[in-house]
Amino acid sequence: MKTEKNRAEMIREISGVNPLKCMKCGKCSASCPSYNEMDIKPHQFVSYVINEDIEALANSTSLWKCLSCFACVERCPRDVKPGKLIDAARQIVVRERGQDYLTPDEIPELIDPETPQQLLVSAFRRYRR
Amino acid sequence: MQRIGVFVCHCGTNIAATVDVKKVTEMALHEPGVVHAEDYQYMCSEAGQELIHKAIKEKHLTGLVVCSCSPRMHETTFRNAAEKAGLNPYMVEIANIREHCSWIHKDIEEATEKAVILMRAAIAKVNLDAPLKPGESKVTKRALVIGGGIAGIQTALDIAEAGYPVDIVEKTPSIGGRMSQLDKTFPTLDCSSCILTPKMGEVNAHPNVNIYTYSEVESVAGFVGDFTVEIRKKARSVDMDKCTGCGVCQEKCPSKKTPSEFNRGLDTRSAIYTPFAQAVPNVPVIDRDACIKFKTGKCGVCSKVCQAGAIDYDQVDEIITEKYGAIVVATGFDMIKLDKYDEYAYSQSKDVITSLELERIMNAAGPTGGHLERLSDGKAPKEMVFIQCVGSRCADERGKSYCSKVCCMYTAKHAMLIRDKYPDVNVTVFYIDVRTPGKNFDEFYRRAVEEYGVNYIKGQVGKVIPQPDGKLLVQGADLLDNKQILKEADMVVLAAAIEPNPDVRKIATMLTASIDTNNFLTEAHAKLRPVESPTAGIFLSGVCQGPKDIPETVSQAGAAAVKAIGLLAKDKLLTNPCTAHSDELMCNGCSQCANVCPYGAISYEDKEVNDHGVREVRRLAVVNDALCQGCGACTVTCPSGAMDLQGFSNRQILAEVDAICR
Amino acid sequence: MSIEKNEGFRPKIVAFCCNWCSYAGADLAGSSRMTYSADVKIIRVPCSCRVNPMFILRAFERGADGVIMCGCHPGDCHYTSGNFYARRRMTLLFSMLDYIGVENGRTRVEWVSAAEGAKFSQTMHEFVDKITSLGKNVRLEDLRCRN
Amino acid sequence: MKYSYFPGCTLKNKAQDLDHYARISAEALGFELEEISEWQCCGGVYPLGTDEIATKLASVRALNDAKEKGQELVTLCSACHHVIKRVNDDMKNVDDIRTRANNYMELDAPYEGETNVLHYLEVLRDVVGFDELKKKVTNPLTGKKIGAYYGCLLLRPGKLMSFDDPENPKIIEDFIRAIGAEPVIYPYRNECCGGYISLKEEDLSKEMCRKIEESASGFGADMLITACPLCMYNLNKNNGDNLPVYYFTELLAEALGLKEEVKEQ
Repeated sequence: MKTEKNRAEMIREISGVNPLKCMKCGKCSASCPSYNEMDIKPHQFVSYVINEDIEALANSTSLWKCLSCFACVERCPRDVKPGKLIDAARQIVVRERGQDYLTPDEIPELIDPETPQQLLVSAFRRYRR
Repeated sequence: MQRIGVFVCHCGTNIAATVDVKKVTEMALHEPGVVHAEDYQYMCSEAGQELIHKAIKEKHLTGLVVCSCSPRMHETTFRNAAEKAGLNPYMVEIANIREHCSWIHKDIEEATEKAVILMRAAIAKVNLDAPLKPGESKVTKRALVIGGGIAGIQTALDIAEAGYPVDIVEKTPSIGGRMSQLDKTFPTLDCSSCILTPKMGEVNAHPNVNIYTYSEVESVAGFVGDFTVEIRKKARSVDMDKCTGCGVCQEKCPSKKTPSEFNRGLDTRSAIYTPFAQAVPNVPVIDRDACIKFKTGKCGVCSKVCQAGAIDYDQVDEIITEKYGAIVVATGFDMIKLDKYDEYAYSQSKDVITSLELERIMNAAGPTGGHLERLSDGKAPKEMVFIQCVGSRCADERGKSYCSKVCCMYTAKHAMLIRDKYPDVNVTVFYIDVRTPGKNFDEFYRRAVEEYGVNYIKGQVGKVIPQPDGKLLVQGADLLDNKQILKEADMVVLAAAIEPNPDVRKIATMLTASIDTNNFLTEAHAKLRPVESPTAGIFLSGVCQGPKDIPETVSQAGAAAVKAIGLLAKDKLLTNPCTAHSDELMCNGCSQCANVCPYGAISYEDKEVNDHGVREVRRLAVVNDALCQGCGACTVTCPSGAMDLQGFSNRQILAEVDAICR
Repeated sequence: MSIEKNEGFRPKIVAFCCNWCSYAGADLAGSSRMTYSADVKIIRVPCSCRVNPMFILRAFERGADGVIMCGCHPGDCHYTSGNFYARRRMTLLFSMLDYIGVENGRTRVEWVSAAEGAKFSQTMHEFVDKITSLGKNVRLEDLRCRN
Repeated sequence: MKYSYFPGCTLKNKAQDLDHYARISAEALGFELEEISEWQCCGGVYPLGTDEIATKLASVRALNDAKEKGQELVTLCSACHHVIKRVNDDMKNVDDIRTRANNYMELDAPYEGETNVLHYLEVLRDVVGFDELKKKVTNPLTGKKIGAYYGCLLLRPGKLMSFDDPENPKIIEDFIRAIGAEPVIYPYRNECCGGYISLKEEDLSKEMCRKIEESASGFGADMLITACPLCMYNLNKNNGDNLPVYYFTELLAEALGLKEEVKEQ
């Protein structure tokens, strides 16, 4: 089992983000379209990584609510871009446990005749190893 | 052979904590020419200098090496100490073992080793030092102030009061600058015009002050005490002597569609215009790009209505050449352009404005007559939202890395004024931090919250969303309540970052004054010489040096004036003796050196030389010490090696290279 | 990777800094405590245009592993145009260094203003890394001095 | 002018007609889309992780194919464009990714980001020109009030995509003008529709679509157009018939008088 320190370092490495650059302005959370669905808010991701509390991030629903819309990435004035941290945390979870948020068995119930291939492809890319 | 003394400073623990100063001192004694070495806690102190004095006298030293802080810090101190003891001040070299060694290295062994090497290089250089004598140059007793805002006005007034003539060069048609655009000032809520216009009048009337408005500095030559400046006085198309300032021409001018610079483009002005009613001088200019007469040849209404006959369509730009002893830069600031921040919908809604635009809206002489209203439909707002730090404190290329410093306070001011005048208007401020370091500043901000009920929310705004009904939806974060907020607003005010006047880069280049990555002029020392440029004779006043509010600007303007007065009060200046010098026997008169000299300091003379018994007349390079600034460009370009720089000679630098690579 | 190979190797690096911008930038790096390798030793010159190519050759002759020259940003020279001369001279010199056996990477020109302490430190970091990866330099010899 | 063309999964299957519209319009406008042989799916999502290599290889293959043909690479779907353009940037500027991807690919010559990636709209704007397009329109959509829906992938990150101003774009509005209709500018045009999560978080994405629809209708739009098949699906699914969403190539073909032709085929 990796220590929290290892995992925090991994998040920093995978994301390429230096969370210490954050000035806590909250523009990420102000921009996030899924804000209300998230238990840990985009701006909080930064301090969770700084404080190496990765287990909480790993269990957070926010990982699956993030839309990858890059609004926070575009608008962050400090080059922190929390979207990248969220993506890295999601990677860690998916890689570590193979804990898949989506399984093939679920698919038939979720789709309709019009569902574009793109949606399935991207869902698999995002949600499982 | 020199007799060299080496003095190693501990600088308290600044050096001694990382560099083994005892070892450095001991190593010094093994170096050629060194006859004395000692260390002391603070070499720059009175007691430290006394040690140097004593050693020079007792050991008959001919050269000194001081291992201490940067020469930019204390070289002069130690040179003066040497001079007092009867040693030529140019026989002193500094080994920088603080900024370049102890402060940046952690390992004592490594740092000590490096300190020894730096000391060796300095010793090698002193061994080849020769006494130098500075020359003298004259001081033109006139100062130039570039920029006619509050900084320039104050500096000019202070210099003029001390009895020296001053010229102000102002680019726009009137002095007054940004302060003239403000409505009220924090933290006392003084009316800006009420305190500025008397100063504008005073400086205009002062017998020692000469104001060139609608003018720009064209070129600068020379150096401290003796600058030659060309000023372009742009064609005003109005005779300043004849014009009475009655204003009829502006009323009758048929071209009224140009956005008013003074009102930040919120309304329009005529082609012939004064920027504002209290303009100094109260003489309009014709904007030739907007004037129908200049564009089509037909019109001439202003000329017809001018009873004084002051309109002159044939005026041309005039170049004035003047000499100055000192130059003060007071070029001020502007707000950044917001085109990269359209998440705030600045270009998509007329009701999203900048703070400076709000100043104009709040001002009785502004586009709405001082009435707070939405620019889209003229309706009175009920909900106002202020957004802080728009483009300030940014790590990306969209904005500025620094804090603009004035926004927190002026936003508190705006919020308070609005709540005071329109109690039914709710005011919300989205902030990241509220910064109020200044006399009565925090009290002022607290009043906005406690007495005026301004709603401060900690968190930035993500997006301003214009609504079909004309309202604005502000989507922001409340970090303390951990909520995302959607707030409906009638107007949104953006505290856009301030940036140095874009012209300052051009001016700094002309003045050879250094400028930082944000285009602020660099001061000679951040703490101890904050109003001087590293370039001698150039002084800094106001926001051109860094963000400042009005009281700070006025204090700095006064300080810059005092520094300029101190210079103008001297009859002679000592020149830098580290000038180039040509060896007559080696020079072949090829003119390469004169081609690269930026000061025109090198000329050629036919001179008789005695070359190993052969007497002949040769064409030789001669350096004018008064003009040479000692850059050394000529020394490298000289193909025969005749040209060398005193104080930084070829042999000296090679000796340093050798000492470092040893 | 090659840096690891040369572990333990301490290069000799000479830095020429102009008095007005880059030396002041180095001072700022110092007062801001922005560390860089002790292998860098700075020589102060009034202007980058004072740096004679001869100085750089001499450094390589005496065993330097890398030489870097820093000046004011183009257009910001205290002497108006000195750094332009320096830039041209160094371009010419560097183009010939390869021919005499000194790799291109052992020399560098960088513009550092008085306000760029961080850039100075960063530049020195990079340069030291580069030289360390290149390893020890061959020492130039002046053939005239040979028997 | 001949371009390498990367159609992507959706336009090749569920939304084939949109791909046909694009090709036939291209022909009418004087450029040709040559489909990359054996292209592989881009993955639909750009892998942000700096250590993700395998997931970027499909894009590298397409990019290298275009490079070998000496052509620029044109994409139609926003997601493909986003992924391929960003992978290309990695290959150009990120040493580590470039080295590792090339080690894996074992190409004849390493791929170093040489290919220029263009979106179909960029070809219309920068190569054909909207003025030129306007001249070729035979069936202008006069009187239609159309809102451009950009979504997130085309615009962000702004610096990297360098497609248009990410907060105040105008390329689709210009396109709408060129085909004779009237653009409706509304603030939610660059807000996310939640397409990526619509499989598992249907309610959330529904709410986001509602906001977009409300904003666009509020400002007077009769319909929306988009460049992303996923956005189109998601918005249509959630909007119902109130505000139909079309793919931009369909309206392009219609304006050029080619739509019926395609239908007949």
